[in-house]
Amino acid sequence: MFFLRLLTGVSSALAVVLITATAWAADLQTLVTNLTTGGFGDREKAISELVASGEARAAPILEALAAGQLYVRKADNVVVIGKADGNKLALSEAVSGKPAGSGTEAELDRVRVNNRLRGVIEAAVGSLTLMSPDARVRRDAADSLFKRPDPTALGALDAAIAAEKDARIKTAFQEARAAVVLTSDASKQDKLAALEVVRDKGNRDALSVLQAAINSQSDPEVKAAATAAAASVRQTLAGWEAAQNVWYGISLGSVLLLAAIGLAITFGTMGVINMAHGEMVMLGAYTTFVVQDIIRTSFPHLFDASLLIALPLAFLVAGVVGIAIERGIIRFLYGRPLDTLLATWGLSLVLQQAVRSIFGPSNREVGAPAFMSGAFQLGQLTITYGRLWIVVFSLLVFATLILVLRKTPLGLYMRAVTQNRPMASAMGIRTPRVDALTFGLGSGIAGLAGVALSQIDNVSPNLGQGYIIDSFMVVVFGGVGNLFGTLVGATALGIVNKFLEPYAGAVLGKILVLVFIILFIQRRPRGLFALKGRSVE
Amino acid sequence: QGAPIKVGVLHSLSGTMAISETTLKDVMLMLIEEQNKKGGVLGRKLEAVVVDPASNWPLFAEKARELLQKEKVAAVFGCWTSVSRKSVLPVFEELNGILFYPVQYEGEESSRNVFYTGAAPNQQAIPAVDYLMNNEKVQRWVLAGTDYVYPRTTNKILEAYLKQKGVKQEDIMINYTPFGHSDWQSIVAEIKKFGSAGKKTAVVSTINGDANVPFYKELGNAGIKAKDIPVVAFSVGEEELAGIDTKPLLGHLAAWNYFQSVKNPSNEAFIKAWQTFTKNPKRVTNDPMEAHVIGFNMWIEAVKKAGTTDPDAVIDAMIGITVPNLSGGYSAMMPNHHITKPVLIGEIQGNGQFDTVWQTPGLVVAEEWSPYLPDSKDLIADWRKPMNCGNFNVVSGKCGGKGK
Amino acid sequence: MSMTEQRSTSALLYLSGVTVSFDGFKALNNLSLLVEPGEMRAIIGPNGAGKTTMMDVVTGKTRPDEGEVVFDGKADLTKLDEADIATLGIGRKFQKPTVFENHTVRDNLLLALAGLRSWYKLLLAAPTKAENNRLDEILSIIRMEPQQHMLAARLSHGQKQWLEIGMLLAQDPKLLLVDEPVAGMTDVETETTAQVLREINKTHSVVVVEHDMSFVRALGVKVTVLHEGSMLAEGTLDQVSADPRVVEVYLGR
Amino acid sequence: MLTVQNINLFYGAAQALRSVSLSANIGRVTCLLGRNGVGKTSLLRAICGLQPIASGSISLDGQDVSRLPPYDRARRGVALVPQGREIFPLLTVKENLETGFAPVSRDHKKVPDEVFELFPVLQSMLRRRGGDLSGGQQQQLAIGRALTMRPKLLVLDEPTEGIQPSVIKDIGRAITFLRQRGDMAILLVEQYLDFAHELADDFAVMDRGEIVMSGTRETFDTEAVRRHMTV
Amino acid sequence: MITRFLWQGMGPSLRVAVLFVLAIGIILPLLNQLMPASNALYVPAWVLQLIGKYLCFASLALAVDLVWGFCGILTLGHAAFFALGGYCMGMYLMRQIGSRGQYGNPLLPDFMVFLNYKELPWFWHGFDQFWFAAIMIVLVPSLLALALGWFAFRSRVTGVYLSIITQAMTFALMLAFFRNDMGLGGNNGMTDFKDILGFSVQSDATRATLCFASALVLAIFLVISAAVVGSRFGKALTAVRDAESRMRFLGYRVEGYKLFVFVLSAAMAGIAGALYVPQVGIINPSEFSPGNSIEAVLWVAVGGRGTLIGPVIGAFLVNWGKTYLTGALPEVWLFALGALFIAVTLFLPKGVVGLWSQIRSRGTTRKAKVPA
Ligand SMILES: Nc1ncnc2c1ncn2[C@@H]1O[C@H](COP(=O)(O)OP(=O)(O)OP(=O)(O)O)[C@@H](O)[C@H]1O
Ligand SMILES: Nc1ncnc2c1ncn2[C@@H]1O[C@H](COP(=O)(O)OP(=O)(O)OP(=O)(O)O)[C@@H](O)[C@H]1O
Ligand SMILES: [Mg+2]
Ligand SMILES: [Mg+2]
Repeated sequence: MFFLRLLTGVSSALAVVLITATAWAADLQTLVTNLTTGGFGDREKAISELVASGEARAAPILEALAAGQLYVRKADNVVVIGKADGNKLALSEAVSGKPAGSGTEAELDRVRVNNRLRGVIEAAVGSLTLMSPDARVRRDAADSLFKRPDPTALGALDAAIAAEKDARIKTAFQEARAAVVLTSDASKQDKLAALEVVRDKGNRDALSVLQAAINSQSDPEVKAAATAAAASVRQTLAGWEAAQNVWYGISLGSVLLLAAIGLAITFGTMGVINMAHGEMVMLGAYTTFVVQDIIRTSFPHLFDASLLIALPLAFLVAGVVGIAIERGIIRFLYGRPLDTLLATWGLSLVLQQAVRSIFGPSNREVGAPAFMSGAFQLGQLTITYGRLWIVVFSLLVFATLILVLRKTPLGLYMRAVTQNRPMASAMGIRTPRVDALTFGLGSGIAGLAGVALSQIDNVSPNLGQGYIIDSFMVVVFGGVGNLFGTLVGATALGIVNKFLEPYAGAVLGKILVLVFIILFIQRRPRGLFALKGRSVE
Repeated sequence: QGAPIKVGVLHSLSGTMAISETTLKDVMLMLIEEQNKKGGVLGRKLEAVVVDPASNWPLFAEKARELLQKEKVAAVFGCWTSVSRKSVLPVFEELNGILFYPVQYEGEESSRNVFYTGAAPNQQAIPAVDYLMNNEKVQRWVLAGTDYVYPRTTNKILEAYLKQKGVKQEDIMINYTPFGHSDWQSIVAEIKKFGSAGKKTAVVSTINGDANVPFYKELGNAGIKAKDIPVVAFSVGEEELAGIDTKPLLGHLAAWNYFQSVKNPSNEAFIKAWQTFTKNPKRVTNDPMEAHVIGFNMWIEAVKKAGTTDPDAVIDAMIGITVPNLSGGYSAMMPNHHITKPVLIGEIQGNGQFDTVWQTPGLVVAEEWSPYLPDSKDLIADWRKPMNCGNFNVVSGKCGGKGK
Repeated sequence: MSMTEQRSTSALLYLSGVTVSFDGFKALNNLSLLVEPGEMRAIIGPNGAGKTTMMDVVTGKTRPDEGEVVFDGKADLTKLDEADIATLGIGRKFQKPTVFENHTVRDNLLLALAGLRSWYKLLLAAPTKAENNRLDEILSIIRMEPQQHMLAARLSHGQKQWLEIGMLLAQDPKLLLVDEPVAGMTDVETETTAQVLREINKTHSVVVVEHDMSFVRALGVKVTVLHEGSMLAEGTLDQVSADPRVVEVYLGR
Repeated sequence: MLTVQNINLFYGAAQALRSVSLSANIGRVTCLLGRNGVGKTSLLRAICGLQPIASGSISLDGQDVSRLPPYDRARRGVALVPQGREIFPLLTVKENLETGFAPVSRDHKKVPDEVFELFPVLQSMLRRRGGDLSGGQQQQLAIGRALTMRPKLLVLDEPTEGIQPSVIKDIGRAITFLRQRGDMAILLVEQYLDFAHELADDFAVMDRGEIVMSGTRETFDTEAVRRHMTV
Repeated sequence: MITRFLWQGMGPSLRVAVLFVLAIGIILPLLNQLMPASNALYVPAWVLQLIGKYLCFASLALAVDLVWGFCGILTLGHAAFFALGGYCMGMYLMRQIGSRGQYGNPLLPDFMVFLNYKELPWFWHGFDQFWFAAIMIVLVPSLLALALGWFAFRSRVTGVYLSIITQAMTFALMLAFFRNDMGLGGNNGMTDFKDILGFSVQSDATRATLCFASALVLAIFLVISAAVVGSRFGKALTAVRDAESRMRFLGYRVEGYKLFVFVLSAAMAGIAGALYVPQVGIINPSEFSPGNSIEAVLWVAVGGRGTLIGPVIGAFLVNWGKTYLTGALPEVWLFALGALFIAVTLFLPKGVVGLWSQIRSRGTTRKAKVPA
């Protein structure tokens, strides 16, 4: 039975290809030329003609068109495909696929596409690549057909379903087929069956297909079934939404944590009201930029490792600057914590302006390495890799820091020095060195945060300003001098923020969070994890 | 050869706005230098007086006063954002100065002492929406903006416009975020959700300044592709894109009156001059820069025409002055003190540039008073004599709003 | 039971079953104590016995987990805050001298001086002759006239001790709680302090905590021995010194 | 071990020490006496490097240390039990003791047994925060902490203040023990005359920033001392 | 009684300061009004406006110093009180525009018209009357301070926790005022004022008067502050600053002290803000920005914390520096300002005012050492 279906499927697909190929072969040249003339509307028509031709060359040509790589050579009006090759473009003739030398953008006219055409091409290419030997390509084809169901693809889909061996891709094909059925003039039964398949897929795309079905179907029964299916999908999605909010909260929290954790040392532990903390974060971000810039120009193959290279460097740069600040300014101010506010504010102005003078006032580009781009699904939860890594990274930094402070002699001396500097000195602790190292550590960690934040925010001279207030809030909210407080405080604020945002809107949400902090501090005047005991009085 | 003519440059070089405005200061320095190479104007050299209002609005007013009263400049090129302009406006009116304002804004204003070389909403927002509606068949709209006056007004105008075009209320989502908003996860998710209603959806973004980079980064990461939900932005230009990896953003749109990628000799010359001036072969150009180029050239022409830098004479001479813009046409100063502009829709390319996908067939005249707002639809501005009025009510036939 | 109730009405300070614990550690364990009006009581006990904690409870710094603390037969001190309790007439000298470092010695005393406390009255208060006389008097008792215009920050440890005693005098409370007044004083000063306290006791009730036995002897009053948060013994110094348990945990051999 | 020669010390314009000279030797207890505010603490702080001196010299084992910071002096064997205890309030008792490891070599990074023998409370409170201890417990901790540094010169500023009598006796015994062990010099400030008398090998009495009397145990004249201690 | 109260804090140096401030406030406006523009002594109006602005900032700094320097509350939110006072004044000035706005609506300010308001929001009523606005200028900041202080001081929120609360407050207010829906002009705030008490804000005479008023207000604030800190209350206040809990054990209700000073200072800041707005011609939510509050603290620190003259000097110095440097060194002035802040902390630990006593004490030490 199965074999039979497979056989008929394959043969019918073959037949389609054969028939159309012979009928239209001669016209490929015309079809391709049609692609390059007229407005977007004409181009759309040309695309569907090209697809209908079933030409083997159709897929690469269309893909090149969608990617903006299809050109007309000005010199001889030949349609070519241009792939970047250093500063030039390596050309090949579109119709034959033969190499056609190289050229520059200036010698060529690009064939323009817009988003709508890209969608059309994607769907078209989808139906053409259903039989691709590459499993990823087949999957993508199914996905794009699902998102952009095209009734003409039904035959190809059936053939593909029959030929498919991978169970998961097969399901994807069947879902795509269901979506296609809903847009076609199939029978009521078929449509009702298709609705079930789509409903079982159960994600946002499915909802979108169902909504479209509700809008377009005329048969009341189908319409009702579609409405019911949409409602059920919506219900599942609503359940996931809370989980999604928690995740957003955690990821916002991790950003706050990263930004605040260095401050938890310089301010929380050392008591320096460090207004230049944000600038240390900024230095870390700019270090990342410089590293990437060097890599881009000199070692492009290392790009994916750029952040890993930047991390130790950012730590060093910010740490060394921090040590310089401590030695040059802060050390004269111990015992006068309020004066550190004034000095570090001045310092932050100087650092900002210095960066502005060196790197210019505008944003600098920091790219995402491959492992930090894109997203994956966890159930109906979309988790972006970038955010995931930031969460992981912030926890790592946090854990390391706790270890350093709790388990190493240096950590012990740091705490001793900040609690009673003269006495620590009398105990034989080299206070100047410990002070410098502590401030350097806090600054270095801020630098690390800068590397992470460069992935989600502007790399500009103002970067630090955007985080300084939040950082202070987090440290104080968590309880000054308590690292765990910083962790819990950051996460709590992140989650509260993300639960408020959908209801109150971003602006009001933020205001409410601030009011919440004010009220909370009334309840716990020394933060979330207050230090207790007699010594605190 | 008389004493040099002083030209004020009033752009923030520090603080939050420095990121955008510093470039404009540089452009002004370049233009003045070039003009001096050509021998200045009226046989006198030009001299730039640069001050730093530091992104601080009261300081804008103070510095404007300093420029006009202490430095006695002949004209001022400056401001970015309406609040800075509103802050200096009374000063310019009181001291009868001339201000060239180069940034797109929400309209609803026309002052005798200000020349608006940026776009009014109808020179940017409405054509963009038209494009999406006609070419991308968009049916559902997210109007996302920073919570301040420009986005509010623009969105209000757009909302009225869309409804007039038959879009239903439920197909419009409006969302505002605070300045410098940096965590876009929820909002991007919401956009995605709004977009899964089986209708083609687009985002019209009036998100301002720094907030754009994290927004686009989040869009890219969340996998929202332009072919699924295109975003058209009014405040994202080449400078902003210079800070983002644009590959994931391919196909998202912006509406401006100028793109660096526009191919014509005058633009190419300008880009070349700019990159030489800044000694940076990668330095990009953008729309507000072009506005300053136009404004500056118009002012030079007007001074020549008036034969003096006296403000009253120059203000009168300005109207009707036509200079080439960098998009390949000519822009003219209209009686409402706004200029005519082509509207270009561009798609973001992988190299951080825009590729023009559509362009208005001709030049668009600014509607400083929006026809889509009930209280301003009857108002017009015309600074020619005898009307000489920034808010003339055509119904009552009187100057001054309701004109009672 | 009825016995205690009856006495509670007459006692100036009445602690019953007071327990304070910190993370499970009981600093005070079911402590009961009575101080009669006009009485002076010495409290001794090993380090960590809970003497300072007891004072913390009475002055409102620490809230007991259990137990009653009544002042003057009516005021339930566990419900009041520090300022209320001080206003009722309980003054305290801290174990670690705490004075206002940025004020002169004289101003320290002025701030402690009984009388005006509310902000609006102080705003308009003019210095009176009586007050000045009282300050001079106290300064001479604590022998700090020469230093009266010195900032308190510049005093040595022992001088701060004296200043605190002076502040206590100025405050003129019904009940004085004095925590280790003679720590860091010379033998002669110790005697002087004992005299001063005895003098005060003529008109006030006093509770003194001290480890200096010669000082306690010089006071010549009833002694309570605390140990591990509860009362171990009570009686004259000779009586308690003879108690083998007291010798064991406190006096040593 | 320690030689102090003609040091002068000022707080702003006020002179707290006037040409003070003093020495302390290994295996001996030197006791410094004096009324409140005569400059005893100031002298000890100067020896430890916590207060700069205006002139004069301080030397350890013949080496001039007058300009060295406190931690370098600690590394040369000076340990201080300060007046007012100066415990690190947020460190646990154990950590407080461990701060004493800073100046010692690797194989000595262990709290000496005598600390816990002397002050058994500390053993039972290792995990409690220093700041939560009672006054007397803190004083004991401060002494224990100084011993952890394995000092060659132990400087004690009124170590019996606030300590219960039995422990005072223990401390006295401990000082005797340490003296007899003969590996350190002990400099003790004490107001408690009997205690001082029992322990001191050498003594010095201060008044108004000057040493007004000094000698050995044999010449210790209790009455003369007492006179200096009253006003 | 009141006069005795007012005179009790007046030391000789303060008397000089008050007279000096008054002199500025009288002489400069007079020179502007009486001298012809050609005369060398003529003071142009923009100078008056700058001086007026500095005077308002000095009042704000004094208010900050009162709570920070004398009461130990490091407030990072005083700009909020300043801005609230400013907004009250702004609302009054907006209502004075009447039908001279762009749209010519006699009742609604322009921004309301184009945001489609149909009627005046309730909280705008009354602001057409100066007396009402004047009351609000004092009342609104005071009430906010009272509410915040009441809760915070009773819950014994102190130190950085209190600082952060004040910062959160001003930050929240900033975000709220940025919202167009607040009915207060959103980001654009309020501008284009025409009249104050019937006089054109753009006339030199009005400017001269406003400058004088600012000086007068500062002088009054100086006298009041001196009276407060010079009284026994002031002694108690500094004691609260240094050892709050010890004061409680002496029977002082510390909350009352803090609350009084906090509210007094908020009212002062509000009045300063109200005078500031007509002189600079705009009020907008960025006045609430936390950075502004921090700056006010910096003025105090530069001038000298815990003195009364210090904040005045600090405010003048820093703001004059800003005015001068943003014009003279537009590209690098932040370096100069930043360096100033660092230098003051390092070399003048007690601020500029401390310089004087530093010099003096150096003199005395030298003298003291001579005979020795
Ligand atoms: N906040 C706290 N957390 C943990 N333990 C505490 C705390 N406060 C006090 N303790 C413990 O309670 C016990 C009693 O302390 P208290 O200060 O009352 O003793 P004391 O009798 O005054 O001793 P001393 O004579 O040494 O002054 C001590 O063991 C102390 O360590
Ligand atoms: N930080 C300081 N600033 C100014 N003067 C000080 C300072 N510390 C101490 N003094 C002064 O120096 C003198 C000596 O003080 P010191 O603390 O050395 O006395 P002491 O002998 O230890 O007294 P006590 O027995 O009370 O501890 C005192 O008169 C004191 O006023
Ligand atoms: Mg005690
Ligand atoms: Mg001493």
